Amino acid sequence: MSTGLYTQLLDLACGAFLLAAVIVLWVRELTAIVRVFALQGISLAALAVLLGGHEHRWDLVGVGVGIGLLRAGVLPHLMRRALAVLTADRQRYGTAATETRETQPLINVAASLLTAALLTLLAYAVARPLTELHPTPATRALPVGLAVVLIGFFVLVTRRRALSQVVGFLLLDNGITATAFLATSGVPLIVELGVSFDVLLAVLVLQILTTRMREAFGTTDIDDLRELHD
Amino acid sequence: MPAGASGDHRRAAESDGAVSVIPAALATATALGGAGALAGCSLPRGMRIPVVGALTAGVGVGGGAVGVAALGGSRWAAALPGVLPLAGTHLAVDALAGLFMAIAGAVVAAVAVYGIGYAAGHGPHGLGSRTAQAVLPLFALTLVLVPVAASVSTFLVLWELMALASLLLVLAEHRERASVRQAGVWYAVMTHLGLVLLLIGFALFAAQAGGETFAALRAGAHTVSPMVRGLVFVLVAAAFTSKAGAVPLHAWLPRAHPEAPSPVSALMSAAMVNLGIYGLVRTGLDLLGGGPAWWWLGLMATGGASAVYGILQAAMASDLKRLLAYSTSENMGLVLIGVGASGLFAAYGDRPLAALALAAALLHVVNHAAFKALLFCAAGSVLRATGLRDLDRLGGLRPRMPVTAGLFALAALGAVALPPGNGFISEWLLLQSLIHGLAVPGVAVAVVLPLSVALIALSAGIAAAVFVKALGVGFFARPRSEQAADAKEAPPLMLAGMGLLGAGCAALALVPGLLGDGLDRAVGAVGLPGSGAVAGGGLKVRLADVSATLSPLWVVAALTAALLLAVGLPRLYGRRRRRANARLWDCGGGAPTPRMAYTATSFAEPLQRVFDDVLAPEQDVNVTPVRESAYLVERVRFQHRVPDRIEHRLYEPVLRALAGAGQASRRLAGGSVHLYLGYGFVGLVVLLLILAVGW
Amino acid sequence: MGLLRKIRDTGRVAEPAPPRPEGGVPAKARELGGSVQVRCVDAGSCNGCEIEIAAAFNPVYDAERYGARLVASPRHADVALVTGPVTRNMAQPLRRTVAAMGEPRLVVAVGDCAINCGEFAGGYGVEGAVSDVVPVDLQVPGCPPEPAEIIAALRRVTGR
Amino acid sequence: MSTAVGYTAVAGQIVVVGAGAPLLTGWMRQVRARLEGRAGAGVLQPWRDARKLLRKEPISPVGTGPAFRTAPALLVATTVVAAALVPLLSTDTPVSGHADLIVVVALIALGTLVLALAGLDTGTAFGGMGASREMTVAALVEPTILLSVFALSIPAGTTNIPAIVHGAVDEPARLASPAGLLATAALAVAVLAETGRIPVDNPSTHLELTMIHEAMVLEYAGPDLALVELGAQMRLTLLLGLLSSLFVPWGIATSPSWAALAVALVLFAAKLTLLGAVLAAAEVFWAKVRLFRVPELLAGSFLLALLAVTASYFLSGAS
Repeated sequence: MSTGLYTQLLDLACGAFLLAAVIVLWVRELTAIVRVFALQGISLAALAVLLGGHEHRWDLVGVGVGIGLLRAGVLPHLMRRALAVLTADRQRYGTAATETRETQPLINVAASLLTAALLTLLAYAVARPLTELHPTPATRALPVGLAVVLIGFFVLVTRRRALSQVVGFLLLDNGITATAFLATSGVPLIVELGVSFDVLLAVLVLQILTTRMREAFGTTDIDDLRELHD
Repeated sequence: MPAGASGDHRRAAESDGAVSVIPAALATATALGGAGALAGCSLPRGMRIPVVGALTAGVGVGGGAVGVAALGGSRWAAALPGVLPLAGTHLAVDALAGLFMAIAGAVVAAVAVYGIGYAAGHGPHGLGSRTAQAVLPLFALTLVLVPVAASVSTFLVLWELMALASLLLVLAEHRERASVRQAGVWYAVMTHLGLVLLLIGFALFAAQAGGETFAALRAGAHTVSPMVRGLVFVLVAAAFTSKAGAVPLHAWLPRAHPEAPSPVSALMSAAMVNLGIYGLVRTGLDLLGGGPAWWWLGLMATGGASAVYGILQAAMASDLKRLLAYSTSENMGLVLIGVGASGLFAAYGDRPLAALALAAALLHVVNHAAFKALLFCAAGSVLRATGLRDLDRLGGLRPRMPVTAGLFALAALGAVALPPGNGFISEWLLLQSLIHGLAVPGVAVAVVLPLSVALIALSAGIAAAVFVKALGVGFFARPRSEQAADAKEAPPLMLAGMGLLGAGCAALALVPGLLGDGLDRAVGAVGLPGSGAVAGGGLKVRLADVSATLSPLWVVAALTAALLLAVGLPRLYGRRRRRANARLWDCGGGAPTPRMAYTATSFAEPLQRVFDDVLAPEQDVNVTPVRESAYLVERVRFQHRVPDRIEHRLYEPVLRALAGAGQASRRLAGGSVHLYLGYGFVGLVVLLLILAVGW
Repeated sequence: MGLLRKIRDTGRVAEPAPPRPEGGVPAKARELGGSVQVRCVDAGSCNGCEIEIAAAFNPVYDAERYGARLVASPRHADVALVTGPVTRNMAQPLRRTVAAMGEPRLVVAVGDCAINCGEFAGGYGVEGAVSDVVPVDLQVPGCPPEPAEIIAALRRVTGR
Repeated sequence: MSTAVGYTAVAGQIVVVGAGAPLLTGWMRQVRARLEGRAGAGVLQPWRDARKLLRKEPISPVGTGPAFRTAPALLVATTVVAAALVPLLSTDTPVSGHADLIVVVALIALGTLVLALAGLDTGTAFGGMGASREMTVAALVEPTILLSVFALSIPAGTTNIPAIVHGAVDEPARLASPAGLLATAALAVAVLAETGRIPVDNPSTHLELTMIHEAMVLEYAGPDLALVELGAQMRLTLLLGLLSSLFVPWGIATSPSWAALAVALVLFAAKLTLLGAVLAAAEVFWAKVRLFRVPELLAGSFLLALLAVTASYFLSGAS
C-alpha cells in the first residue's frame, strides 16, 4: 500500500469516526443514534486494520476485526434489543415516541453542536505538542480520538435518556481506543481484550439498570433518579 | 484657551523648517477652532449657527489637509516647550496620524455643513445653544488634533479635552429628556475611568522607558521588562477599547450616542471612537513595538465578542440611533480583530501578513467612518422631521424624504458589507488576511483564525438583517404614526452635508485604490512593510504563495450591465402592457392598515429566539380579569424587553458594590469634628509607620 | 427505506390522460399558452367542491400535468376557481380577489351553487351566483362536479 | 483566439444558467412527480410559466416604491454576475481575475437582501414576515458558507474559484480527503438553505404562515414575478453548479479550446441533471423542519465546516 493512499484512507477513517460522534449529538432518534454508533465502530475497526496493515502487525489487524465485531455488531445489537423491549413495553400506553427520542437534552442541539465545535478545536490545540513529537499520519490524526473522547463526555453530561448515556459512555471508550491506536499504534492485545470485556460488562450492567429504572419509574429519564435521593 | 496659546507659538512650529503644508494647515485649523469657539460664545443666535458651522467646517478642511499631506508622504514634528507647563508640547504628524486626521477632518467638514441646517431648526436649547455652539468647534479641533500629539502629556491633555467637549455636547439636549442626563453620567464616569487607566498605563510606561515623548517611549520600549509591558498594554488597551466601544466596556456608547444631538452622534461614532483604535495601534504596535501573542489574542477575543454582541443588540434595538450605536460597537469589533490579527502575525514573525491585516483594519476604519457618519446624519434628519427615533413608529419616509432615504440606503449598503458597498471591500480584505493567516504556524493561530472568520461572517449576516430592518421598516412601507406621515424632507444644507458623505461612501466603494499609497504609508508608520494590497482600481492580495483579487469597479460595471440585461430582455419579448396600479393584496379583507405591517420588533423576533441564550430577553404578561369573574379578561399587558445582558451581569454588581461601599463609608462620617481630626491623625501616623518600616 | 419500497411498488398511479375536452380555448386564455396558475376562492361553499378540487390535483387525476398549478396569491394567478353561492360576507372579498389578478384573467365557477346558487338559492345570507358578482368565463356544473370535469374545464384554459 | 474562447465561455455560463435554470426546475419537478406516482407537467413547464408571466400585466401595488419595482431585476442581475464569475464551464475566463468566491457568496446574499427589502416595501404582514425569516436564515447561513470557503481555499492557497477548481482537477485526492467531504456536506446544507429548498423552506407551499421565500413575493405579478421566479431558479442552478464545480470538477475546460468548452458544456448539463434528480428525490423523503429547528440544522452544517477547516489544517494540509 503506498503511503499516499494509506494517509488518505486513514484520514478518511478518522473523518468518519469524528463525524459519527458529531451526528450522535445532532440526531434525536435513539435508533438512529445506535445506527450511527455502529458506523463509528466500523470506522474504528477500519482504523485499526489500516494501521496494522501499514505496519505489518497482524495482531493489530486481528484486534481491529475483533473491535469491529464488538462495536459494530454486538454492542449495537444489545442496545437495539434494549430499545425494542422499551418500546414494546411502552406501545401499550402509546408513549413509545417519547421514550425512543432524546426530546429535550439539557443543552439544546444547536448549542451542543457549537460546543462540539469548540471541543474539537480544544482537542486539536491540546494534541498539537504531542503530534509534534513524532509527526506521522497516524499521530497527526490524534486530535480526532481526543475530540471524540470529549464529545462522548459531553453526551454523557447533557443527555437525559439512559440509552443515550450508554452511547455517550461508549463514544468515550471508542475515543480512548482510537487515541491509543493512533498514538502508540495499538495497545497490547491483552489490554485491549480486557478493556473490551469491561465495556461489554458495563453495557450489560447499564442495560440491567435501564430495565430496573423503567420498572421503578416507568421512564428512563435519568433525571428521575433524583427521586432516589429523597 | 488653546487656540490663542498655540497661535502664539505658530512661529515656533514653522521655524522647524518644514516645507510642507502641514504646519500652516494645522495652525489654520487651530485658529479657526478658536475663532469658532469665540463666535459660538459671542454672536447672536441668528448668526451664530452659520458662522460656527462654517468655521468648524474650516477646522475639518484644515485637519483633513494635514492628514492628506501626511498620507502623501510628508512628515512633520515640532516641540513647543512653552505651551504646557512642565512637560511642554510635542507634536508630530506621520502617515498613521495623517490617516486618522484625514478621516476626522473629512467627517468634521461634512457634518459641520449638515450641523448648520440641523441646529437652525431647533429651539433655544439643544445644539443651537450658546454653550453647544461654543464647544462644537473645540470638539472638532480636538478630534483633528489628538493624533498630532507626540508625547504622553500632550496626548492626555488633548484626549481629556476631547472627552470633556464631547460630554458637554452629549448633554446639549438635557432639558428635553431626562435620559440625556443619565447618559451623560454614564459617559462621564466611563470616559474618566478610561483616562485614569491611560494615565496609570502611560505613567508606568514613561517611567520605565525613561522619557515621556513618543520618540523616547519608542526608543526605550525594549528596555522595559515584559511584565511591565504586558501591564501597560492591558491598561492602555482597556482604556482604548472602551473608547472604541468594544464589549465589555461599551456601556456608555449605546447610551451617549443616541442621546447626543445627531451631528454630535455622527462625530462621535465616525471620528471619536476611531481614536480608540488609533491609540491602540499607536501604543501597541508602534510605541511598544508589538508584543507576545496573548496581547493580540485577547484583543481578537474582545473584537470578536464586540462584533457579534454589538450586532445582536443592534438587531434587537428598535431605536434607530441605538441600533446605529450598537453597529458602531460591531464595526469597531471587526477593526479590533484586524488589529489583533496584525499583532498576532507580527508576533509570529510574518510581517507582510501583519501589514495586510492592519491595512484591512485601517481601511475598515475609513469605510466605517464614511457610512456611519452618513447613517447618523440621516437618522438625524428623520429625527428632526418626525421627532421619532422609534422604528416601530416610523415607516413610509421614502416618498416623503426621498433624498434622505436614498442616502441612508447608500450608507446601509456600506454597512451590510455586501458589494457594491464600501464596507465590503474592507471586510473582504480582512477575511483575506485571516484566511491566508493559516500559513502562520502555531496552534493559537489555527484555532483562532477559523473562529474569527466565523464570527465575522455571523456579524456580517446579522448586519444584513439589521440594516434591512432599519431601511425596510424605518423608511419603506407605510407610516405607522402621524409624525411619520407628516415628515418633510430635510433642508438643503443638511442634504448637502449628507451628500458629501454619500459621495465619500461611493468613492470608497468604487475606487478604494485612491487610498492605496496612503494606507501603505500608514501601515509603514508602525514599522510594517507596505502590503500594496489596495491599488489602482482593484484590490490585490499577493503574498508568498497566496493571491486573490477583487476589482470593485468591475463588479459594479458588471452588475449594471446585468441589470440592464435583466430589465431589457423581458421587454424585448413580452407584450408591452401598461403597468397597472392595484391595491395591496389583503386576502380579500379590508385594506391592511399600517398596524398590520411588520414592525422592527417583530422583524427581529426570529433572531431573538435563535439567540435566546445569549440575549436573555425578558417578557412579562399581566392578565387582569374583570371583577366579576376570573375567567373574563379585562386587560392584558404584555411587556417585552431585551436588556443589555453584559451590562446587567457585569456592571450592576459593581455598581451595587460601590453603592454598598458608599453606604459603609457614610457610617464613618459621624459628624464629629474630633472624629475627622482623629482620621487625619491616624492617617499621618500610619504613613509615618510605613515610611519608617520601608526605608 | 420503507418509503423507497413503497414508491417502487406503487409505480405510476396517474390515470392515462383522457382525450381533449370539447369546446375551444376561450379567447382570453389563448395567451396563457399551456400554463395556468389557479387560485381557489371558497365564496360560501359546503366544501364538497373543495374536496373535488383537491382530488383533481391528486396523483390519480394529476391536473398539474396539463400545466395547471395551485398558487398562494391571486397576484400569481390566471384563473380563479370559485365555489359555492356567494355569501354576503364573501361578495366583496371575491371582487377584490378577482381585481387583484393581473390581466388576462379568467373566472371559473365550480359547482351548481356557484352557477345558480343551487340548494342555497334565496337564502338570507346569499348574495347571488358568482356571475352576479364577477364576470364568469367558464362553468363546471355538478353537485359536486367530478374531478374529471373540473380538469376538463382547466384543460380548456390551458389548451393542453 | 484564447480571449474569444474565454468570452464565449463566460457568455455560455450566463446563457446556460439563465436558460437552463427553468429546465432544471422543470426536471426536478418532473422527477418528484414521477416518484409521487404522478405524470408531471413536463420539463418545459417552467419555461411556459415564464412565457405566460412575461405576457401578463405588470402590477404595482399602491404604496410600493423603487425598492419593490427594481428588486426582481436586481435579483437576476446579481445571479448573472455570479454566474459569470463561477467557473461552470471554463476556469480560463477573462473575468475570473476580478473577483473571488467571497464576492460570489456576497452577491448571492445581496440578491436575498434586495428581495427582503422588497417584501418590507409592500408593508403587508406577509411581506414583512417573509423578509424577517429570510434574513434570519441568511444571517445564520453566512458563517457556514464562509468557513467552507475557508476550508476550500486552504489547500489552494487562494479564494479565487478558478484556482481552487484548477487545483482540484490536478489533484483529485484533495476531494476525497475528510476536509473536502466535510466542506461538501456543509456547503450542501448551506445551498439548501440559501435556495429555500426542503428541509429549510418548502418552495411549493400554499400556506402563508409556513412560508419563508414565497411570503416575500406574494405581491409580485406578471413580468416581475417571472423575473423573481427566474432569479430563484437561477440561484438554484448556479449554486448546484458551484457545488459540482468545486467537488466534481472534472470536465471543466482548463485551457482555451473550443473542444474542451463543448465537452464542458455537455458534462455540466449531465452533472446538473444528476444533482437535480438527487435533490428532487431527497425532497420526497424529507419533511420541512420547523422554522426554529432550522438553526439546529445550520449549527450542524457550521460544525461540519469548522471540522473541515481544522481537518484540512491539521490532518494533511499544513504540516
